[in-house]
Amino acid sequence: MKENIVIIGGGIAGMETAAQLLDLGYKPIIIEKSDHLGGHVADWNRLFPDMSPAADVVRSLASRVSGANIFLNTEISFINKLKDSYNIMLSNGISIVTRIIVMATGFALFDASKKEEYGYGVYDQVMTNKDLEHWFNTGEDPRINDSAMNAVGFVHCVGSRDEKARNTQCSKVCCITAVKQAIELKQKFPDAMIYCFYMDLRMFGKKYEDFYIGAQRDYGIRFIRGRVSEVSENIDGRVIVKAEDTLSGKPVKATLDLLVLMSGMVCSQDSTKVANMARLPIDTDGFLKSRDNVMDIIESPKEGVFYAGACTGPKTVPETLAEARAAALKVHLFIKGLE
Amino acid sequence: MRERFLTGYNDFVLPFVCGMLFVIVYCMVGLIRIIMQLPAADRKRFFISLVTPKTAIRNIKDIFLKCLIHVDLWKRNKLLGYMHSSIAFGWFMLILVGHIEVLLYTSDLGPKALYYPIFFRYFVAETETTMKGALIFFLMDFFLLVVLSGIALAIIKRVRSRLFGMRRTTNPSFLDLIGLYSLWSIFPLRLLAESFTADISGGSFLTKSLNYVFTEFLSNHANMLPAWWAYSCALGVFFFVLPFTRYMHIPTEILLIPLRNAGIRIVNARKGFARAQVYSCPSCGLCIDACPMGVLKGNIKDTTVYLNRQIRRKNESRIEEISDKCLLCGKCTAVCPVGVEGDKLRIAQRSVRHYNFGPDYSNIDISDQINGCNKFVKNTNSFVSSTGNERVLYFAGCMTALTPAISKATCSILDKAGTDYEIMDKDGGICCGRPMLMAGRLIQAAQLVEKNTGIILGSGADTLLLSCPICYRIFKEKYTLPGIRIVHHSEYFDELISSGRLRVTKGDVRYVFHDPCELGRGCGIYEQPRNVLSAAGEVVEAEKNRKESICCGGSLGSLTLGFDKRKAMTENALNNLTAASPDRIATACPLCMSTFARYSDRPVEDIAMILDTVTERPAARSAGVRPVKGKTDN
Amino acid sequence: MDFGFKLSPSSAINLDNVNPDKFEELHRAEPDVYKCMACGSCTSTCPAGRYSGMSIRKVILALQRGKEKEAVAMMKNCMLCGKCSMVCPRGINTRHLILSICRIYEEERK
Amino acid sequence: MIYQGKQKIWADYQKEIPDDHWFYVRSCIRQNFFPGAEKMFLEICRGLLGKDFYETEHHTTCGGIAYHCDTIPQETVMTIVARQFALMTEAGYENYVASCITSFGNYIEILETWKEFPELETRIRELLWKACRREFKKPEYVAHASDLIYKYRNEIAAKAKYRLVNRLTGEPLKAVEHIGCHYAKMFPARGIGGAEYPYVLSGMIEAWGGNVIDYPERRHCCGYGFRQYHVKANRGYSLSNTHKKFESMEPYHPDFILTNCPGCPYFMDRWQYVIAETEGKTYGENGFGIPVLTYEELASLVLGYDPWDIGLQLHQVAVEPLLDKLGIEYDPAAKYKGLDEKEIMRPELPGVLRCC
Repeated sequence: MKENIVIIGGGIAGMETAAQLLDLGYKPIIIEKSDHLGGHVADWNRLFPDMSPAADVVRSLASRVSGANIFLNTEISFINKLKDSYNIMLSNGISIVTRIIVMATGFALFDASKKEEYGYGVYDQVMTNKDLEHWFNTGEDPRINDSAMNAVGFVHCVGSRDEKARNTQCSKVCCITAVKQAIELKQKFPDAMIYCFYMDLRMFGKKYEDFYIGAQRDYGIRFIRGRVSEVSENIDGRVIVKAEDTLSGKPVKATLDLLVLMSGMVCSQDSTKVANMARLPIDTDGFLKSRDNVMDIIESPKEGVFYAGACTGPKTVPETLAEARAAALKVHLFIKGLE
Repeated sequence: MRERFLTGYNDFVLPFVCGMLFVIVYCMVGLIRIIMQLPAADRKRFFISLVTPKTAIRNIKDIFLKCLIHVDLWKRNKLLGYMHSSIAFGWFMLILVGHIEVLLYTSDLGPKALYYPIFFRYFVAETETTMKGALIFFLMDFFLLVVLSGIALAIIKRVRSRLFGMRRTTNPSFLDLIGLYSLWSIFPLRLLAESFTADISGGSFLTKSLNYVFTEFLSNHANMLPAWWAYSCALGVFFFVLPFTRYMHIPTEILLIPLRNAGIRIVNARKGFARAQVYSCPSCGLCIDACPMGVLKGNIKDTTVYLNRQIRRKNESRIEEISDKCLLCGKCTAVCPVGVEGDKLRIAQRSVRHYNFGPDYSNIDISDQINGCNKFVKNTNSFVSSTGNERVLYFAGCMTALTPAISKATCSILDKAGTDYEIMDKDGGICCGRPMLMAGRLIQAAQLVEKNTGIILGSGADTLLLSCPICYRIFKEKYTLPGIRIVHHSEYFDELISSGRLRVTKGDVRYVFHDPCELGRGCGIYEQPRNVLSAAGEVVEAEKNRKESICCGGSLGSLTLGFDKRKAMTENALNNLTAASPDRIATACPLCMSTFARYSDRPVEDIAMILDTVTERPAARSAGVRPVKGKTDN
Repeated sequence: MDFGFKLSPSSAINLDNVNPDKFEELHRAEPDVYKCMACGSCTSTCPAGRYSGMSIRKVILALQRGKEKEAVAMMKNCMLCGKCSMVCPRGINTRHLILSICRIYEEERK
Repeated sequence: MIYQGKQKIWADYQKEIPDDHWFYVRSCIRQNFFPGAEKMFLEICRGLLGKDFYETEHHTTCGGIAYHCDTIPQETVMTIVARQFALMTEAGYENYVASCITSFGNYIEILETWKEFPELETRIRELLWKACRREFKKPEYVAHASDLIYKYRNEIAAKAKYRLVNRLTGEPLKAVEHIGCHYAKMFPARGIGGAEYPYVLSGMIEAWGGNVIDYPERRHCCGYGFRQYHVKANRGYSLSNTHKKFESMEPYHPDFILTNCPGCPYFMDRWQYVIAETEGKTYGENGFGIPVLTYEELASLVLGYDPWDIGLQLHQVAVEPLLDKLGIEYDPAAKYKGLDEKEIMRPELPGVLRCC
């Protein structure tokens, strides 16, 4: 049990991998760049489709990894490949020699301001899915005025399925997240008209379609098939969105009190940086490349380097956790093989 | 106390007399109103029927058998039948014998005739003359006993309705309860009152015996008057509340029977015949158990008995809700002992609904349709097939378009039988109009009927073959197609088999046949599909079948029942069908088939599909004697 | 002054100007109307569509976009046969929906 | 509106524009619409700022309108453009500046196409040689004339006589800037400020003391649209688009509209008259219209040139209310006098739109 196991990333993928390895009797090391564990999930309020609190997920994972070596506020300065191991130099001056690295570097939210036409950071009443979750958590956001929320719009696929945003793949979770957030907003503002502007609705997961039906029937969320192409600001500060209602073949226009952009998932720059240090290949979608996208999604082409979670592509929370468990098992079998 | 024999009057008769007069006036006014509300032609027909000996005799027979003996209830459940006929017939006989008694023994009654027969025992002393009427005494006590036994059963029924073959009964309204309790109390009070005077006025085994047994109490004539007052009051209360309770059915049914026998139909949703039906409803609640929607408890208040109640109360929102929800399966009509037509009554309610606009099909051009199916006209010297020269036009119908296996099998059978046929709606047809009719939109339905009539008459066919009972019913009832025979495929196949035009090999599959509402109760076709099935295999029966068959739940009749609300009904109907463990479920309606197939644990097929699989293609005929039919080129 | 041309009306739908009251009334009568996901099954099976381009899918959409005239004109072809109810994957009671539309919306007065 | 957000975007879309030595090509139609504009551009650049601007009488149309109307094929327009480049090469210049937005877009599009398809460039060189025995070098830099005024905006501000401030109230004037569609919508990186929040005109207005207003339809086309206006049956559509823009900017009460395209100022100016006549509606104060200026005209005004010398009498919408706000002295009687002090023709006054 003297093998060092380095898990890069303290989001739910890294934490679940660590928790499983602790159960298997190992003492993994978690390296996290920020000052807290939980990654993106820690920023979220509730999770689809059962509206379970995200904080519960993070809290339970955190209690399970308390036995691991956790380095917060720590980045990786460089990685040297030794003969059959890696020397990882951390920003806090510690260096670790290990034969096993688990990449749990996750994803980054697409920077919505890159879609200039949506005016994120330019217009007062435009926010992202993450900003809205922050408001759900704290109740603080100048963009949400409790007394004037008559019409709200959600724009799906911001930075996803978009060659102009250099991200052609689907971010998978935004459709269901938009439906969830639309329902939550409708619960808070029952009189508001809520529109979802979508290209396709991809309700692939367990109970997602029921969630969508509920949003339509029980909450009266209006789904408009057509991508918002242009946003501008009114004289009173509200935003005007333009889209095509592709089902009727007519342009539509609506004045909204709030526009929420569903930022998609892209590979984080930090993830790419660490991958470059460890000489891991990048796939055509910009995420880390697996040995095989069907059979070995959690294994890198390099011996002893494993992947868990969204560093290989957009994933939901349960998918990430399942991969983390699988990665822990792979690590265990790898160590067994070394003995 | 003896002055009563002299004056022949006591104040206690007043409640009865008032009640009686009230009810008679009320009924007469009601009678005249209903008759005046009938369309003039119907009214004339009604009066003629009253004096036509045939219908007059039938009226009397029906009134006797239905109103007094309740034969329909006897057929359903002996105990239920006895309960009703004991009260109705027993009471009737009490009145009849009572009047005979009075007529025999008194003269110069004058206005006393109003109450004398009712309270006769109070006003007569035991004299030589009346002693001679021992038989009458006996009869009076006997029928009183009969009525009392009925009342006893009625009380038991309120607690244990299952003994009477009823799972659920109607929830009585407040006035119904008053009527019920006053009715129940009339006869025990009469027994009590007459027992007081039995030693003076005479009596028989019941009253006299009671007088002896309770001599201590009953011989005290001070108690007598309250008993007679109570008896009169019970009668008075009953008569006063009668018009506002379900007991209004007693007088109304006497009107309904001759109206029905005169062939009158519902025209106005609320007036005339519909009104007679509504007031004839005895609130017995037989329709509650019959209703297929009853599997969901929430629907119980939407049965016909409650519709009648709400129509009487003029509760428009409930009337609308109840009439729109119904599947129009017609089972309540089939089981109703008085003949309230729950389905037609509802269609009538739907027909008065206000719509801001309605469909209009005048722009539909049927010339294309006619050109698509008029080969019988185009090819006048069409070959005469070896099996006769019938020219069959096959109308598969909208629903069959969603179950193409039925139309395919039907065409295959027609080919095998060598029938010369043409398909009327191969590229999609015009709806038959029945769904529109069921929604109460009669003008639109008539327009559709007109369009289809044009196509059919233009086709040159002499037989119209239908797969769908929904179509079949409206074609039978509302279409005028001179010279064209309208057949459902079950009838037609039955004929093909019995005339030997199909060679059928009987298998050993056990089938149960589901009677589609529109085919069975709607058009009275019960045997033909069973004949077809028994040629193909063994036929077992569902627990409730034929007239009592349970709707599949998919009916187009209901306007408001959503898809999610129908599942329980379909499952209930399936449980009924599979009681005898059949291998397969057979039906003769595309809508029933697809509805059952959704939830069934065993295959569901149309009889056309079954018959096709067990029918051989005749080798000789297909050898080129005639061109192969049914190649529908699209 | 006549220049031989003038402002042409916009075909765009301005959702701000759509009065939702009638559609809300329709929603109360048939709550499932919101469930339509525009799959088009109803349109493809509709026997009236052959004669008129009737599409209950389009009607639902047009009513939500305030194009009542267009919707009512289409609705006038419906035969109420119920095939759309049969094929609707979302289980919408289209027949009741259609009758409710006939009741709530009005035909343009000529 | 978050101004810092826009600044962030503007910072991403800046160009390194050469300071001097330009080969200047005029627009086909501007000289007819507002002839003072191009004259003043050269006057300011050469005379006031002392820069080297060369132009040649051999320059022709770039073929842009025909190209966008689908009446000539791509090879033809490319060969025409190649000839212009040859003129530049022959004159010894490397920096090419176009007065017309469509030309600018056309040049950029052709250069980008050649970058992606070098074989096409080779073919065009052959075609040019066959046609007129000329050879060319691709320009080092292609700019639009407004890019240069943008570049010189602070020098102009330093020499300015007037600022874009309302003399009566002391408030900065409210300006609508309208960018020609072909400036940056095709290649956002080639326009100052990009396509969504262009800065080229905003920068001038800010530098000269005005305030830019941002109204919902700011991205919308002026309504010209070559295929729309040129076909009379489609002219109502052209008008409707302009109308849409005016309806959108109306609540902000702009003092003037600044443009950088040949067609836009013309249509936004003339259609105000047509809208007034057909709809009875005017958008300026007291029945006037909103004055529409080109950037050269505005630069000349702030620099103190006489409004009638720079051709402002050729505007349909009267500029006098704007001149009054700016505090510019002008002689109303001289409005319709030529440079030779003789009367030029006076236009008939319109019925609805107030012009004096």
